[in-house]
Amino acid sequence: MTAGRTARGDTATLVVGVDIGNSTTEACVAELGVDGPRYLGGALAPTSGVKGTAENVPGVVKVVHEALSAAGRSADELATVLVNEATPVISGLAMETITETIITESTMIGHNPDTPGGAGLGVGTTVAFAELADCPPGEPVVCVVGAGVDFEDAAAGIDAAVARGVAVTGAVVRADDANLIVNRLSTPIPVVDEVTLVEKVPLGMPAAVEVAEPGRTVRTLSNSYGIATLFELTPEQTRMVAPVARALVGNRSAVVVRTPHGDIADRRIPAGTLTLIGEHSTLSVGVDAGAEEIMATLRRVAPLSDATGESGTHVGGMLAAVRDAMTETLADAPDTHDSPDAHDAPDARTGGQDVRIQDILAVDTFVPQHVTGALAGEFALENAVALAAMVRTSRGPMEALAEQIRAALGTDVVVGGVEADMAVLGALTTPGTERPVAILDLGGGSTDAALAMPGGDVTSVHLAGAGDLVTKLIDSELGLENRELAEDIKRHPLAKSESFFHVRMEDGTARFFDEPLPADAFARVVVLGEEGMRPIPTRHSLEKIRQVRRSAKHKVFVVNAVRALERVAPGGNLREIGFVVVLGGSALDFEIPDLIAEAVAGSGIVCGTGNVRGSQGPRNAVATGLVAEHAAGPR
Amino acid sequence: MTAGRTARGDTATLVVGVDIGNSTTEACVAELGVDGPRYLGGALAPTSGVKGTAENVPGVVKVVHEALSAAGRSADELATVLVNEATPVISGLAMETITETIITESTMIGHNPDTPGGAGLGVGTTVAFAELADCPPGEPVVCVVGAGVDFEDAAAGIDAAVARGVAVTGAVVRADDANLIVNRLSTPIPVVDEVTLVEKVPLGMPAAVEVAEPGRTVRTLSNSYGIATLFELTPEQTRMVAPVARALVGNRSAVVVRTPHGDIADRRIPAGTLTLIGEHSTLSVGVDAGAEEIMATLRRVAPLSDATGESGTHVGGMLAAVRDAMTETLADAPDTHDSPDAHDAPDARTGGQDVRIQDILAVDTFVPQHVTGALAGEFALENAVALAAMVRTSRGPMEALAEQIRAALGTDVVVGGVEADMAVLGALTTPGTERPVAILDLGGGSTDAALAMPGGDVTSVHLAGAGDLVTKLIDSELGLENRELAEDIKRHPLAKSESFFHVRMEDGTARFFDEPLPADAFARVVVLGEEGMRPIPTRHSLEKIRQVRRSAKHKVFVVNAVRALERVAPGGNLREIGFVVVLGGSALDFEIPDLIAEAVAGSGIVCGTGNVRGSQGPRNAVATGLVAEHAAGPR
Amino acid sequence: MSVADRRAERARRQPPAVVLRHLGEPGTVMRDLCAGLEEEGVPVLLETSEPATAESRPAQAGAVAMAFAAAQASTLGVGIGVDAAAVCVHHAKRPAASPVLTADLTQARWCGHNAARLVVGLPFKQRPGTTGERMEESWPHS
Amino acid sequence: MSVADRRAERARRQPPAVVLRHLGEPGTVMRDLCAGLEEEGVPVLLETSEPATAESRPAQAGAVAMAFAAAQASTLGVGIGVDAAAVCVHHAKRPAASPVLTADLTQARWCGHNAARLVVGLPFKQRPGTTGERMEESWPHS
Ligand SMILES: Nc1ncnc2c1ncn2[C@@H]1O[C@H](COP(=O)(O)OP(=O)(O)O)[C@@H](O)[C@H]1O
Ligand SMILES: Nc1ncnc2c1ncn2[C@@H]1O[C@H](COP(=O)(O)OP(=O)(O)O)[C@@H](O)[C@H]1O
Ligand SMILES: [Mg+2]
Ligand SMILES: [Mg+2]
Repeated sequence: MTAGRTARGDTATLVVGVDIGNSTTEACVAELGVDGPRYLGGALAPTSGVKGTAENVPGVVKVVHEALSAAGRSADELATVLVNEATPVISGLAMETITETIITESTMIGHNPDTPGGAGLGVGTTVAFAELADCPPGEPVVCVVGAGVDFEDAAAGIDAAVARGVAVTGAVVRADDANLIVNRLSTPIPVVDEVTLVEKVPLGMPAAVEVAEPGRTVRTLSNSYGIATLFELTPEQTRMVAPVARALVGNRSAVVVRTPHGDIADRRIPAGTLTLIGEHSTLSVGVDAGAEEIMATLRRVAPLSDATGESGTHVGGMLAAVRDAMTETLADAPDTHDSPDAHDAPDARTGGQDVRIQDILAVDTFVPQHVTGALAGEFALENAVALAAMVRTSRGPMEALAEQIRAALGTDVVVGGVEADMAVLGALTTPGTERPVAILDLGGGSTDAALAMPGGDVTSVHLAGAGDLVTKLIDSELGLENRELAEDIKRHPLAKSESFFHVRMEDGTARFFDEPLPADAFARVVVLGEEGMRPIPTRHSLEKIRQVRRSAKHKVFVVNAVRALERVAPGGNLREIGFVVVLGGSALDFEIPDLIAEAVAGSGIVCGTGNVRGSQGPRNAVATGLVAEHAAGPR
Repeated sequence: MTAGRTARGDTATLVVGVDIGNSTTEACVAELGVDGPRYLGGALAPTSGVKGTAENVPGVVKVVHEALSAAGRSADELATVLVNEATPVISGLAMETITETIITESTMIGHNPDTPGGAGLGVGTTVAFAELADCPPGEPVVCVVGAGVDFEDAAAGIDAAVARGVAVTGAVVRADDANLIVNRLSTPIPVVDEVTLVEKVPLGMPAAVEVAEPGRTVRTLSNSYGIATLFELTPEQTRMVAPVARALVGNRSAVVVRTPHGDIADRRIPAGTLTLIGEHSTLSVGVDAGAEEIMATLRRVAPLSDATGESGTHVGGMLAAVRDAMTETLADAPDTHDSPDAHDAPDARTGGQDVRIQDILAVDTFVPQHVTGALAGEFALENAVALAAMVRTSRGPMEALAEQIRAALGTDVVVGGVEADMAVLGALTTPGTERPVAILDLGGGSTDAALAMPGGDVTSVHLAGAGDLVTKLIDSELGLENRELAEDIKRHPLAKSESFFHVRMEDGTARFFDEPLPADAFARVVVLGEEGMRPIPTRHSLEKIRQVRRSAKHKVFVVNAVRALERVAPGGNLREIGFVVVLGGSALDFEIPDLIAEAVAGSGIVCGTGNVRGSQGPRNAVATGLVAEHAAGPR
Repeated sequence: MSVADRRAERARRQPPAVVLRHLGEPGTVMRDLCAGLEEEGVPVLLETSEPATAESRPAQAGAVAMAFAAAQASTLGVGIGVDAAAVCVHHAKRPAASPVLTADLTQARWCGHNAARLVVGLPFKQRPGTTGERMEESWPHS
Repeated sequence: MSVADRRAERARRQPPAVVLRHLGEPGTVMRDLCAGLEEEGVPVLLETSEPATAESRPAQAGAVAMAFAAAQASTLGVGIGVDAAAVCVHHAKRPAASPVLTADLTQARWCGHNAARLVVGLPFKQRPGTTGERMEESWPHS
């Protein structure tokens, strides 16, 4: 290290480039000599406070010191700190559930107990177990066994009724007793058990109980004409019962009760409307129209100047919150209006209350919700729309911040060039890249892209929706209600603990352990996080969790990558882009860069994760770009 | 039974309706009395010979006798046998592989041995194990260990070289010895083993070996810029290496060798062209353009009058074979030209050599193929296009056939009404249905649909592609080369035998067995067929096989159901169809009817599997319709 | 060969089963345990332990030790021990002192279910009285 | 307690391992077996059987009986027996006379791999000399 310094002579000056990101502040130390910058190292730390505000100072001081000490240099050798423009970005997420499933008159039971009993189909009038003894012979009945009835008594009671000539064709049971009962009957019947609200099953009504063989699903009750056959329904009645059949598709066991007005409804919940104000036109779209319609409306009004959501809805609240947060940030900044950034859209004005939503990403998702009126705690996957919105100023209150960093570090602080330009400069230190190059900066709140053409022109775009939205989708689609676990699932592969001594990885390989695994992980899906295996407390299969994880990444990042590249590419033509360099925290993900590379592979693009300075991976591009720009001298 | 006969008096006549299908011949016995038909039973047997030819007689005789004996009636009570029109349908399937992966100069190894060794990345010049002792210290090398080298010797040799200062950074090994070697090294290195053609690894070239932690995938060699960093590539060289990186995505271990002209190419194989002759225009399309393009071209020329395939290609051969088979069938039929059927498209002329292709279904698929030039037996999933084509006459040589049936059974034989009308009449015996009703007859070779409007008008359509294509897709996508196993996989759910005493079903439930399961099923995916568990001799995961199975069903039947319904619906609007009744052999499938119901659910249609006469399920519609039509008397 | 050894030998010739060892006469606790196993479809083999060996140890250790021994004797590697105060489910491959689960006698039914689930590799049922986990099943919507 | 019993007791206190019982000195057969297990990452415990017991039976039955006993002693339920002519892999849960697999001594390495795969639930490797199964892996195309 000392040799290096001496070789360059005393003319070398020590600089640190600092990139204040929304989530992460990164630093890059370099020595500037006659033959360009010599990079000595870097550091990174969580950003303190909202990007672009005075709160950032502690984070900046921390990374500068860490970077210097990692490079073996002391603070008093430092000549200049270069800071990026740090334009504040505020993003928000909201979710609206747009469907609701309601069962009326306890028409059906569509849950999947682990151990239903018997196999086949039984049809008859529902009779409470206590009344079974009073049933006249001949009549086919379905027996409803409430709480507190012992399985031996239940079996004996049913067998006695059958001996008297009562055709007991099936049973619905409160306890987890189906096989215990069936095993004790002289003739097995289909039994659906673990029906928690069994006391609500309507009595004296025609009903059908179906249980399929293990590994199979019901065939009759999931078929509208099957139900029509059993209950001799008219075409009109069959039309009414069709939603019941559809809800039962895929279940191993089911009960359908024929009540006068029984129904199952898939209601669409009217969600709020979203008003998208374009430069040339304004259009409104109902959130319940779904993501595709919202995004199509967005394209129709593009470029977007602002958006508002109906007040009293989640969307309205979210857009207002994003706007308020930005207003508050800017209120702290006396110098908001200096030097508007030529690279940004002209609508991104930041004066006082004049904060405008710059982009919106709508994503179709689903949320598992309890079915209203269900008798056995059934869930339905209700449709929902998740929205990400973003506000970004053209330039933050940088001078005040620079002044405070200057005071804290006691060195010269220079506010560097345009962030997108810096990111491109940093990205181009990745081996194997050249202009035309596009960067995709996949952060937590926003997906940013910039394209640098051979001439040096840089076009950039900032889109709503990134890593935090992926985490939120994983959390809600799996019904975890645990964002931190969702973040772990996002970042790490899954496994299933198959015995006390081995787990099976999601790629099918097995791994043996010398020490017995904890009993509470047994037969569970676990996420292989940094702190070892973490059981996921749901009953979703490994494949299901994997598919939710990958589709969330696809819905956010593949969609945004294509949107962003189409916006920066000349004439929207991706073939004009030679290289795509993926950067940012979400580029560290183990599958997001591959998903993006696959999506753009058709366009003849070389796409990969950045490797800034040949060593930093997808991190440190802006910090490195600041140094490179500074080293090149004033343009 | 006797009571029933007496009650109806002696006026009741006994009839049997017989439907000669492509695969299955079905019969329905009924007694016609004053108050309509009284159905007594039915039977079914495989169709003997090509539908509509004299070969069918034995099959017809068999089902008539079986149906009568099932109903407890004797042949001499039989008044009339009603036969459907039995228009011959000939269908064919073909497949063209349209991509090919070729590795030149042994640039890479992208296989996934179960047990690679070490973890991390090693870069160096490739050196044969025998030459390791001659390596000068300092130079980083990747050691290539050929066949016959013992793992202890390999480890000792590497350790000795390291002790001399040679930086051995990784190894490529012939035997399954990676962990054995790594466990014996003083410093672990990444080792890729089971490289069958290890002797072809180019020596003296820069190479990189990467092994990921269990459950993870390589990150550097699957990233173009990662490879560019390791080998200090120019942007132009990086562009060349991008396909290597893409091929390595998802692998746990990988080797990349940097050779002067090393490359991996995804070549598109020029497949033949298909010429689609419409009534108004003729268009050609390359088979390698893919299914979407072929189907779009088909829509552009619709209605189709004929199609030809470039001779010398699979497609050309298949279309010619279909045509020839039909020509041969018709050659046996002197009475081909009598009474052309008004319901059929006018282009379906059947004179002599004038046989025309009536419909084509193209489906995108993939075939696992050995990668040319691969060193470790790697497979690539090559793209392919599967095609189904169909020829159908407007009316078969029925009189000759009827005469022979008459002779064989000694009863009156009546050739019944139009097949589609009969199917609708039969389908309407399903409880809960009324006009407007559409039937979807899912057979082996063709998907037929008919719509009956309240007025009685019936529109019908016959499309290429059905159950046999699904079986073929499953067979080829899984690389089974066993159609019978593929048929089993199509029809039955999967399970995995997880121990000697239990299997896990594809729905996640477990099933315990008292008797130990056979050792050769251990840890295998099995199909739960009629004859018990049958191991599937591949290494595909249960999820993968399930996904191939379901997507094959989707690609054929959901696509064809929507195509067919759009063609018969007034103005192509599915909302005009009230009820859809799914019929035919493939309607017995445990998931196809659900897939179709889900696809049309948005259009407010009641869709379900037919239940002919409230008891026959999706079978026997045409046979029942023949009886119903006959009972209603001449129209 | 000792009595215990002969019993293990006998168990090996039996059809595969979970082994249940208990003190004294089978009562409702045993009935609940067997019911849990039966509902899950896994066979069980009942054996009475000599009170002498078990009483010389503290209550829970008794159940744990019995369960571990039962697991060794089980062809399925799963054993259940019941003493005067506790039920224990054990697995032959675990360390003797670290059973799969222990519970008081009122939770016998739950123990029976989980002993069976240990055999077939299903996640354990939630302990009675604890909050249920999310999403037992769900219907897709469209 | 007999020698065999004490050995079983000892094995239980050991870390989990496949138990390998053989006659006489460990040779290349044993080395191959252990190599197969080591490559798959599953520990093995070597035990020498008294020739007396084994020699009184026919060759293969010797390996099978040794393997079954070894499986009983293994905390993982998997045992290997080697006599003068054969290698046998057995599982504690299987009937004694129906081993998982037997092979001649030249296939010891393959037996070692599969004993390990039995523990972690991976499909067995193809027997050397039989035709390979299709599709070890495949790359997606686009
Ligand atoms: N190892 C990782 N794998 C996947 N995602 C990651 C990883 N590390 C960070 N992230 C994600 O990166 C996002 C933050 O990216 P970052 O670039 O630090 O944000 P910003 O650009 O806003 O400063 C978060 O959504 C976080 O979940
Ligand atoms: N149980 C079943 N599950 C799924 N498919 C079935 C079943 N039984 C028959 N098939 C399929 O039905 C097709 C034959 O249908 P069928 O109606 O008999 O033909 P056709 O109408 O040509 O006479 C074949 O592709 C066969 O695989
Ligand atoms: Mg139950
Ligand atoms: Mg290996």
